[in-house]
Amino acid sequence: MAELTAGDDPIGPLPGVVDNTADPIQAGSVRVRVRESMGIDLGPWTVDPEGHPDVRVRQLDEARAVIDAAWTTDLGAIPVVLGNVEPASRSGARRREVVVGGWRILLDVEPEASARLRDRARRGRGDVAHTGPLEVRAIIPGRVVAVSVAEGDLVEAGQQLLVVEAMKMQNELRSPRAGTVERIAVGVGQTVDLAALLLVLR
Amino acid sequence: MAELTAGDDPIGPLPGVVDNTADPIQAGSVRVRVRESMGIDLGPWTVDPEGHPDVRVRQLDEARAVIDAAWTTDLGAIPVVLGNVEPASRSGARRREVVVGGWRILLDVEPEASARLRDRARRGRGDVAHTGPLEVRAIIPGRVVAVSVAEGDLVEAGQQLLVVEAMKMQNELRSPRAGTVERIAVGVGQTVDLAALLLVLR
Amino acid sequence: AADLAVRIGPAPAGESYLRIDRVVDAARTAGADAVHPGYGFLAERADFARAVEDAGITFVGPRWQAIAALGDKLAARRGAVQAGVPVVPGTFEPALVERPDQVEAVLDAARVIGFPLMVKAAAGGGGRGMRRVNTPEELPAALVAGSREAAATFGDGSVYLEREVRPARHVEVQLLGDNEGHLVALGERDCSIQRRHQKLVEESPAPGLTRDQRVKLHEMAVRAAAAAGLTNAATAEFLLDPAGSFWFLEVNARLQVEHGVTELVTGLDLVREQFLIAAGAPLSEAVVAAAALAADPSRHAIEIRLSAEDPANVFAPAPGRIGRWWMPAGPGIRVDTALEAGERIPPDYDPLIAKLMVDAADRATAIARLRRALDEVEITGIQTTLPFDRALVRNPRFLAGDVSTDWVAEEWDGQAERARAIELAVVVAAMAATASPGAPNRAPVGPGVPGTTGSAEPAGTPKPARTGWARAARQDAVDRWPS
Amino acid sequence: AADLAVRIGPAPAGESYLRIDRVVDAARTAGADAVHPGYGFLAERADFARAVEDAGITFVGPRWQAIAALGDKLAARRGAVQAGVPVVPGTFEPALVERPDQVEAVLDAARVIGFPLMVKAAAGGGGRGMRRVNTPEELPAALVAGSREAAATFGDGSVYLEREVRPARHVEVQLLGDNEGHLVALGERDCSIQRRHQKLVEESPAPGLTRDQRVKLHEMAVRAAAAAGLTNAATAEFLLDPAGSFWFLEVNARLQVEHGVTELVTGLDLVREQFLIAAGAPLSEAVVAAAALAADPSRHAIEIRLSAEDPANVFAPAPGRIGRWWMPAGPGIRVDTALEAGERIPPDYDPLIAKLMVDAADRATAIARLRRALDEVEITGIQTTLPFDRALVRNPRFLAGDVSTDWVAEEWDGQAERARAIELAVVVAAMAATASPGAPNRAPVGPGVPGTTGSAEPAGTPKPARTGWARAARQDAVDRWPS
Repeated sequence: MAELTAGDDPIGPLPGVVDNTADPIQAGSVRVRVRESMGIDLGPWTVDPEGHPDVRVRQLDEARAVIDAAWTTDLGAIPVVLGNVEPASRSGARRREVVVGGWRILLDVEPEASARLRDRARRGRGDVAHTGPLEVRAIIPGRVVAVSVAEGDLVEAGQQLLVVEAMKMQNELRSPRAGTVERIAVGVGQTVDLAALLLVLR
Repeated sequence: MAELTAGDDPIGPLPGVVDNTADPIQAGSVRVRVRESMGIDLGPWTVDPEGHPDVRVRQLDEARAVIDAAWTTDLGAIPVVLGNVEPASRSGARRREVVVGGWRILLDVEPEASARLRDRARRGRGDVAHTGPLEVRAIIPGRVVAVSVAEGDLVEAGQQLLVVEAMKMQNELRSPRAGTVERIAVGVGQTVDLAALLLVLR
Repeated sequence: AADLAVRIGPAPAGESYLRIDRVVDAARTAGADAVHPGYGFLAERADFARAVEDAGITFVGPRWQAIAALGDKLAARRGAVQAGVPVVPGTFEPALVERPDQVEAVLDAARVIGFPLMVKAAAGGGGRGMRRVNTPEELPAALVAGSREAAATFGDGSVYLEREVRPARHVEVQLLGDNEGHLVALGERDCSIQRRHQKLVEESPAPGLTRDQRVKLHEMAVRAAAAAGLTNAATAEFLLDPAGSFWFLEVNARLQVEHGVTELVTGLDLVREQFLIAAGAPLSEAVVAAAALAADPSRHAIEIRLSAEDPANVFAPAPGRIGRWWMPAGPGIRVDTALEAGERIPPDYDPLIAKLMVDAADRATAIARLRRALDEVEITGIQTTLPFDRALVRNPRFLAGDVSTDWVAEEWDGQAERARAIELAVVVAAMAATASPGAPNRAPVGPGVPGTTGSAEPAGTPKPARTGWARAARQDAVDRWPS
Repeated sequence: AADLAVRIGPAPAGESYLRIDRVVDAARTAGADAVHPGYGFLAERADFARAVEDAGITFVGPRWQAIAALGDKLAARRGAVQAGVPVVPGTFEPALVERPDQVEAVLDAARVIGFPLMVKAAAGGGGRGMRRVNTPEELPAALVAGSREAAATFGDGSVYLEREVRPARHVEVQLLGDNEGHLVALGERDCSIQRRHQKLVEESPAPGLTRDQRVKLHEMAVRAAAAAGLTNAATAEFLLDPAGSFWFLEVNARLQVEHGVTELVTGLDLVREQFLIAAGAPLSEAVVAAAALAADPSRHAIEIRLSAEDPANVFAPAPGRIGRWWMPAGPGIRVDTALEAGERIPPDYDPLIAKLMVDAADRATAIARLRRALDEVEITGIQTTLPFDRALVRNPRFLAGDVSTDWVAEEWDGQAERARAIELAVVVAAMAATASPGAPNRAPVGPGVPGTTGSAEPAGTPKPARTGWARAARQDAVDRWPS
């Protein structure tokens, strides 16, 4: 199987996943983006579902499958649970939960053809998403035990922003990118729900 | 708790259940009919949900409850599972599945007030249900291994009509009432689904 | 087996699971080294075991010669007698049903046995070909009817006579033997609670036996099976009469549905031991050690066969689609099942849907645990045997270990039990119809503590803990209370 | 307990589960005869046990005096030394943190112990107040920081010094004692697989010990606990160094989370035995018999603590709402949980969501069974430790019994493991997005048998049976094939 480099792939090349700049696209190709916590995405990758002879998936029923993948056999055949599907926000994609060998992965999935149409439309408008404000939200519900920055502070990527305690443990939240702290939305001692706004970076 | 006789109750008086001819009705009273196999009903009874201090129900969540009923304590506190709810056919009632101590009971439930309105309307038209044809349907899926009557036969209530085999066992189907066999819809050796028409009595 | 599924035919067993040729073909095509026949369908068919071996595949079970010898119930009876094991009094050769000139001879034999007696099929069990005969006058017709049913079921119309031992308990002994001539007993199971000659509940050890009775029973079982050259796993069945005597019935040359209770008492994995034996190994140390303790069991296990049947209607099969499905778990609970919510129970096979087993240090504790576990079972969509099981574990005779094969007929009134449930269901359905969401009907608060759910039981009534319900009750109290 | 729920306060434990007054009030109001404290919150608090007894209610656990004596880790260390049990080298009195004039004395003691060493809290465990010190220069700051954390957590800032035994295995001994002075060991558990000084996996017996080591270890545990007058249930914890020597750590005067593995090996119900002892009974015959066999275990049990944590992110808690929830069952499987589909895991408490236990005749079989069981677990909606557990039971070092408290740091690269899963998830999600209903993506049929699902594993690769998946695969093949 050819290994091609993917677009902005922080986890290394994906075997069998086609670079999303390749043209022309395969009929049936799908654009997949992995949604991580803190609003960070991995991908997108353009994937041809028919193009992965090494990833052998036996679907058992509508919610279960097994992967018999040669390059992962040191963990045995890997059970897959297909979880929830719901519309993803602000695009035509659908958000899907896939649990692979116990790992819970959230992915936005849409046909590559429609994704490209949207890309062109957006290029027309000019994409400002990467320079706009970034909302940092709680990735677990808990109690804020420390706020390590002040409004107006310049922060670097990876710098600690605040600490949330949940389930007897303290969780540091670090900045996903460099920027300026525009607003801090919580205070020490405050209880926050999942996805509650904590602060805004610009 | 007063014991009042119910309408056409084949299982004896129901403690605390009010005769459906009683007038005036309690606000909130409910008409309940138990749907048995072969199209046979038990009831209806008019029940005042507030009028049963002896039937102490602790609801645990939307699907589970426990009955602590003094007159049934030889079986302990009785677990209840509230199953499916769907519209019942040909009336304003809803069909509910209740599993009481493992017994699966199907009941049609509707407000007594609306049931009486329908009664009056029907009395105006004249109720012919009890003299019309009765369709006898399969109460289990299986294979017909014997047909014990012929079209035109006079049958008595309780007389064997046919035998259906399922799960290594033969099940006799008996006539729910006296009548004439108008039509036989199946033959020996035929596989029948649940609720398939077997024969028609008049 | 879990990694490959091979189609052997359509749903009716006669066209698939009972087709020796198709099953052997499937095993051969899949490249199987061995076939475990399970405990149904072809598991006890000598011709199947032979076909598997002829295909060069190991059969995980007794040798086909032993299966054949024990499958002929008359040969097994003769073998047991020769081995000095008391058999149920009766005949040892097929009754000459088609010979009018032999009627008097059969009647003479019957008078010696005594009435009532049983006509039984030589070729099989499960109640097929069996007839109860109360008087000499009924005998000729019963012989003909039993023989015809036996011929239709087993392809062999041979029938014989046996005394009716009644009341009786059904007690059976688990056997395991290797290919070097070692054969041991791994304790006994009481399977007296039956309907239609099929078991509903099994427990090990059999309640109330003395150590001497156990030693004698196990020893008889080994003798009866050894006489037929038995290897691998089998079960010797006996009747226990009120005087405390055991009477040999037959040997089932296969694993039984209820083998799990013996596993819980002995700590063995019987299927694993079957494979080891089939691979040529001698009895494992663990088996030998368990056999040495067989007459001194230190645990008690009970199995409930949960079936899709209507216990108010002669336990008639009740197939359908499962709605909710929740099984108990936790210490001392074992559930063997392949089902989950939403699955269909087809009408083509046995209605068994789950085996619920408990084990504990003693019988009283095991029953308490079973009582709690049964109250945690939640199944909608189909009728099951659960109401019967709930009543059983509260029945004074069962609690006292006073069981017999007549227990169901004498103690169970399914229609009356169901009628009581209907009365409650009517009230519950009415309550549920009027309760608005978020305002569940709740009993008055018990001891006057805010946020406390009440129990209607008088204080001091001990009740087993129910984890699922307890959790729900806790959530009810905690979540709904304004903080 | 299951029949009555009493509100003791809002969700934060400090306002409810840790409020002695409220818990005792609840017990009194409910008319409780006895209180079992479980294994968290107040279970090991002497003042709680005393308050319960003062209310005239039986405390199901050790006497409060013994809890207090063992809760003071320094007193426990002194007691162990007096009883002739080797303790981890270190100090026996609180370090005089607030006294600048004593710094040199502490440093002298530290140099005798040797670096690196640990600063530990005298009043408690769980890693709170603990600091690792690599050089003499780091010591003063570590003492102050450790003391402050200990004061904040336990209300007592006393700290002491202990040698760092490393690499080490964490091995603990289950103890049970009655009120007549009998105290026995019921075998040991290896709990070396830890993160944040908290256990992830426990097994019994500890792999690789000789019989002599077991006898000696059990005997040391009994001596150390007897010195404090222990009754009821407790666990003595030791470190095992690479030379095979055991070093006493502490005694936890309560039931442990992982008590179930000892139950599976011994056949005992430890909670039941706790109640019997609390009611004044002597050690039961079953306990005495199990203790006699403690050095010769004939079964092996393993427990996985399934937690709502992200094993790619330092096992950070991951609360949320459960979507799908399916737990394995069957022979040799025990699952202790209170959860089901749709339930919310609150952030207020420990992230443990289920204890998955297996037992079998030996360790290899137990691990094979665990591997199969883990592949049957289906949970959506939250991240769990399942990926870690799946990797563990396939890790060569774990399979060889080569475990240590550094195992997670040395063997687990969660981010790399997760990255591999992401690669697969991307492909699977793409396939699922294009697959039309009724036409699932399926691997090419294996051996060319119509209706047969294929396996991509080379023939001859043994794989454990997976019942749930097997059933689904069977249904896939049978139901979808035109008959």
